[in-house]
Amino acid sequence: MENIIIWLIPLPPLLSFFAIILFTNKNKALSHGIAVGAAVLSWLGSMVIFIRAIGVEQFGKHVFGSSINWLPTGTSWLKIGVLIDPLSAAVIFFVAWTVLAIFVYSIGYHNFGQPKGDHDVAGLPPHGATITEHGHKHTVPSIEPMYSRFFAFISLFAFGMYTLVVSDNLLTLFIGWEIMGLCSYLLIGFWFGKPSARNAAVKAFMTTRIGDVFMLLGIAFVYSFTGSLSFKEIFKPEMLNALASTPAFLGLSAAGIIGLLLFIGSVGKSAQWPLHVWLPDAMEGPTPVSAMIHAATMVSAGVFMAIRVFPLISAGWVEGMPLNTTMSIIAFIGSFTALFAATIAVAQNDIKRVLAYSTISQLGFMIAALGIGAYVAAAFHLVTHAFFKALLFLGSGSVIHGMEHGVLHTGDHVDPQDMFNMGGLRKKMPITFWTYLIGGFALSGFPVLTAGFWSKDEIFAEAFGNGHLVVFIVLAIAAFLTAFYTMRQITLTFFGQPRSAAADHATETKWTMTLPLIVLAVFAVSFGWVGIPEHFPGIGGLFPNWFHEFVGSTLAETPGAVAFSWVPLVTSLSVALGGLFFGWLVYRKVNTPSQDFLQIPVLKNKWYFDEIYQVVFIKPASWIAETFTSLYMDQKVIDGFLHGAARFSLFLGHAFRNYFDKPVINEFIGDGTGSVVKTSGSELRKIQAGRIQYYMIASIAILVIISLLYYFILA
Amino acid sequence: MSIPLSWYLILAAALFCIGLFGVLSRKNAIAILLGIELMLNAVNINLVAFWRYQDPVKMTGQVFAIIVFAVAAAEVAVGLALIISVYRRRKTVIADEIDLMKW
Amino acid sequence: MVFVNDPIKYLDAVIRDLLTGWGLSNGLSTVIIYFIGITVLIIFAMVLDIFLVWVERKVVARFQDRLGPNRIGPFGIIQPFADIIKLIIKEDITPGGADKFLFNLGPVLAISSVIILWAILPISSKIFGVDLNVAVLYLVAAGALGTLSIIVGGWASNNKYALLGAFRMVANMISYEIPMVIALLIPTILADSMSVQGITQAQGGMWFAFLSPLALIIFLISAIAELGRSPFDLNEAESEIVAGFHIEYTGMKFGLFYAGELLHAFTFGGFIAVLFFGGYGGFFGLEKIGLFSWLSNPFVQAIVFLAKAMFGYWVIMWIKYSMPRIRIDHMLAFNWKFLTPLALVVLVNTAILGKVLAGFPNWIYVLGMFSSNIVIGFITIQILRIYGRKQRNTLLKNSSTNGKNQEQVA
Amino acid sequence: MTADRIIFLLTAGVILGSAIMVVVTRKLIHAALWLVAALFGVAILYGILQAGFLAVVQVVVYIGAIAILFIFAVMLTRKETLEKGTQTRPNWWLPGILGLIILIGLIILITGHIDFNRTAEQIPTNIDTLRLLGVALVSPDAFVLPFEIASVLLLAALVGAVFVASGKKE
Repeated sequence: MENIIIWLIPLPPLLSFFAIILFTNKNKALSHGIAVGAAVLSWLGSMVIFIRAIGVEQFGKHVFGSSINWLPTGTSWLKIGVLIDPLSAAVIFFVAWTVLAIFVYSIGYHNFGQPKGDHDVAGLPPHGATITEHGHKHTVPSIEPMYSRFFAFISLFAFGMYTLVVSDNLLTLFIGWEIMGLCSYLLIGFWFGKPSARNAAVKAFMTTRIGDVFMLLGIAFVYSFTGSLSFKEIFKPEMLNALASTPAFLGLSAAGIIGLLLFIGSVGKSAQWPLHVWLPDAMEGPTPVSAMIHAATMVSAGVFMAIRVFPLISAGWVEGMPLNTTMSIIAFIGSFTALFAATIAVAQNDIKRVLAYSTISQLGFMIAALGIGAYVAAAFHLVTHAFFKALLFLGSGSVIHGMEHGVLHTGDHVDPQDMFNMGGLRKKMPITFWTYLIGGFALSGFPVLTAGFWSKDEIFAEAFGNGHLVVFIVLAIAAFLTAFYTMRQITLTFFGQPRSAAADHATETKWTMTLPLIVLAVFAVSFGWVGIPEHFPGIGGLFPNWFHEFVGSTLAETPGAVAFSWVPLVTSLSVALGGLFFGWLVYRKVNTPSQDFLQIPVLKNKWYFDEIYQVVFIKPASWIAETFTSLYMDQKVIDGFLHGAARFSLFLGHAFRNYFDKPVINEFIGDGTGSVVKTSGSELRKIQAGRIQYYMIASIAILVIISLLYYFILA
Repeated sequence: MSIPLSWYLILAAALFCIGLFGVLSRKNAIAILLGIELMLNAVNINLVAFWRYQDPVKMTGQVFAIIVFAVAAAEVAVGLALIISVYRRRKTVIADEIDLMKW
Repeated sequence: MVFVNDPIKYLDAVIRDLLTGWGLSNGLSTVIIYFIGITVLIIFAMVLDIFLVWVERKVVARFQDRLGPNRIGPFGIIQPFADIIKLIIKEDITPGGADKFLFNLGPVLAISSVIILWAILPISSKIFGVDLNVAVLYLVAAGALGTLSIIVGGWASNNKYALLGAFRMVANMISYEIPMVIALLIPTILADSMSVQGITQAQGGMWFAFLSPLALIIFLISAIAELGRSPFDLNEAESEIVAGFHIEYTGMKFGLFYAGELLHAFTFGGFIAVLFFGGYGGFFGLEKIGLFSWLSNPFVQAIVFLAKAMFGYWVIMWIKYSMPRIRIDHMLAFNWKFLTPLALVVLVNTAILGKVLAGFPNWIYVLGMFSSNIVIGFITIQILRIYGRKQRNTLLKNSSTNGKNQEQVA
Repeated sequence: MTADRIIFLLTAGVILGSAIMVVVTRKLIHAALWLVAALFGVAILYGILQAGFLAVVQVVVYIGAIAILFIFAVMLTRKETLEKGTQTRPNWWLPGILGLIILIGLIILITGHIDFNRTAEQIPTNIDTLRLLGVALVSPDAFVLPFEIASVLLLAALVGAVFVASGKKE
């Protein structure tokens, strides 16, 4: 029963994609009806599975799953199948909720029910429509021209995400992964009329492709080594031992190399340093929704995959041992990214870019946690982060939407995304404000109440408890910065006085946008309570540490909880509260960018990474293509060679003509042969007459001749 | 059944060659299709003969022949439709004159 | 081995003894005996055909309130011979520009497409040509030959009416082949056999006409269409295309077409008897009782069969002489929009219900099948009634608006 | 020389004779009818091979449908077929030679194979090949998928043929 449901979970969005693309493209209401209906079906299936899963004793040992033969590979079959173990059950829970939230939210965001724009064209954001009411004209938001297409794309996206989560093997996981890559390209470039969106789409696609190539290499390596792609086969203890004890190259074991290659895939997908550059640009898509797909849900897929293959990464490593090479690299990249992205985030003025960098930073937390072997902590932070970051993105979308309303109303064209144009919105948009505040506090790790606190605290505890002090300190600084820029953002956006006329006229958005905010806010607060450590002072032990037990059972040996220590707790409390306080202290009076002391060029320009890449990779690549290959290789060497050959043949031709053809052929053999050749030539010409029967005769004649030759030579 | 298998095979081979000759030598596109039908039938004779002479309990030969029937019917339907369509536009059914794909 | 109980085997043995006595090999005598058998069968069919001419003329006269032929012989029974003599002595005209070979081939194919059906007609349990295990399909295959004969005749005549008639006939036959095949599948499913002997024997207890009356009706209609008799006589349609495909035929060639049609109708009557009325058997188990064991005698069976076939033939004549011709578009619409879907519904119903009721006692099975057919028929008639009413309304509306327009013009 | 050999030889003569007429006769409508004769002969061969179902299907499909289609196509392109002059292409001898070579080669190969000279055993009376064929066509263990795909192919051909032949609808 469960197995059938799991097979069916990804199906409705796919069907909805085809239905919308093929049939209902013209009808906007029907399109979003189908898409939301499909999302609800998948959500229902996921919830049924989740509830059944948590009802099973020792679920890690009795997972749901089934597989079928798919492709014959010589003697055996390539199997594909579905698998829900505790990890994917936890992930599918948040995927189902966030996907459903996006779908509902998109209806409002794309201005369903509003009039058609005056001069909206497909490929550009809607510009607003003028309507006449009570005798005077005013401008209101207009409906997105490619409304149905958007729902088709996010349906396909949902299909990819669900496929990835329920896969029991690397192949279908990779298929889902690539489908999401395609959707991300399509959605970032959704307003393809804007050059910036086009470039961002290409950039995102190319950058993630780098990771994907390595991931494909890793998958190929796994297949060639184990002969299987199913997790069940690969993660067998004897298989892992064999992988860990086989030396590959660079001093790494086979397991290490595979883990590293797969990890590079997730570096691309989850926008870790050094492949992080695409994510901020991805904010060019339809503002909140694609931002959320790219930031809250899809990038989680990278971390999910890394957590999935944790047995491979950690093969040969047991808790308490020094980290192996792969894990060290992962821990380094994770913690570096966490700090590095956080420093950029403090200097951004675009409300979405702050969140984008914040996402990179938080994903760094998870990767770092994974790198130090804190499997459960990484998964826990993945889930909580998905909820509160989705909330923040949808909230920011709501803010921008409100601002756009103000822009259209007042008619002065200020940037609706610049935080310095906002201010005082808490009174204009109360629901958005409160939910945003909850999300921001969760992101900062506001103690005890919010989900972010518990997950971050677990990472700190693991890092400290297992003696990874460098990681601990770096993450602590990053967490401080996180709290700081979160408060900066909230202060600039919601507190103080409106800094532009648009902000003064901003209005609260419709229920389709606020309802998802409220639902996600509930989870952003409450989901942390399922993972309170048992020894936490005061409230520890009130609830069992359910999440740790549940997800931990995915691994062969459930990881033990670290001993309680006051150091990480105090650190966590102080960085969160300190960051929040400083953020408020500094920015409550700031009104213009010039008053902001953090507008340092190096941070503002993201440590010049785009420029570095431009110089280090793109310029050389263009140079190689345009100058080296085209100019030197192609035009000089190859063409030169061809020209030389031509000259040589010309010379030969002359020689033959003057010394062979004229004297020998013409004089010795004479015109008789000439006419024979001519007739045979004119006969032969017919062979190439575009007439089918000539071709058939020729092919059959050749067939006959070859068979005769073959037969006689063989006989 | 005192007929040797080779008789059927030779008959089929002869039929096939006649069909091949028809396909290659006739001017008219419809006549070419007639030749193709002969060749398909030659194949079917082989299939059924092998079914009968190998193991009549295994129905593979007959099933294959039935699928050849289906394919032949589809081929004739589409082929004749194409010929009629070409005839309507170019007023010819001579295969050699339908040489739009020349060079 | 007594002649009365198994005449064919008996004769076979006698002739074989004779031939082998002359020194012929067993194989060769088999061939010769087969030829003799075929010849006898064809002669029987043709003689019957001559008789049918008389029957047809007599019956149509009764339908039309006339007397029919009554001068030559008692009840005019010699009349067909006079007809034949007339046909033979008429001038045999081949029109100019006709394709002579095909022109002559047409009538031959027409009569032979009927006669090959006699190969599988089970006249009795012992007297039959061959018990083919795909006899039901064979029936359809022979129909294909009939189509061919008409198209050949129509084409070769070099006459536009002939060609039009041939086209109409081909459209008619190819279309109605489909409900016919489906209707044929229903006895096949019920008897679990495609051989006519198997189907006949399966009706020992109950005729299939009771198990699936709708299939009988569908088969009857498509058989009439296949025959090209009224109301489906579009291929001849004297009032429109003069005489259709045989417009140019004279003398005995025309006679062959005519004889072929009559024999075809009778043969289909025979097949209706075989498929739905128990053929030579179907005495509801009566022949098992000692007193009626003579019913199993092959000659008695043959008489029963011929009587049933004659009844089928009479029904076909009855319809022919009491129905007007329908228009070609109506004919095709009737087939594709009504007969084929209905046939499919009945087929599916038979297949499913047959499996469902298989375990029940016989009377429940029969009653279930019969009532399911009645229900389907009733629903069909209701749908037709609604549809007809709607069409009548639109027609009425159109005619009233037309009338208004005319008034305005006036 | 047994009876079935005689019948076989007669049938084979009819098939080959008609087939040659198909490819050499001038009038296309005659060629189509000769094709009918050849296909009818093939149907008889199926009968000799005890594949009665195929024999009947051959008649239904080929003569009842395909041949009729051919005749219609010939009639619809009538002007062309009434054209006087040769119906074969100028270099008809080349395919003739090719066909002969292939035929001779195949005959050499066939007669050279010892396994091809055997005769068939009787089909045991308890085996109903028709029933077996029916089961094979609809059994998931056998050929249900090819069978269904063939039906899809036919449907596609039907739609395609109607579309192609119906021409432009103005």
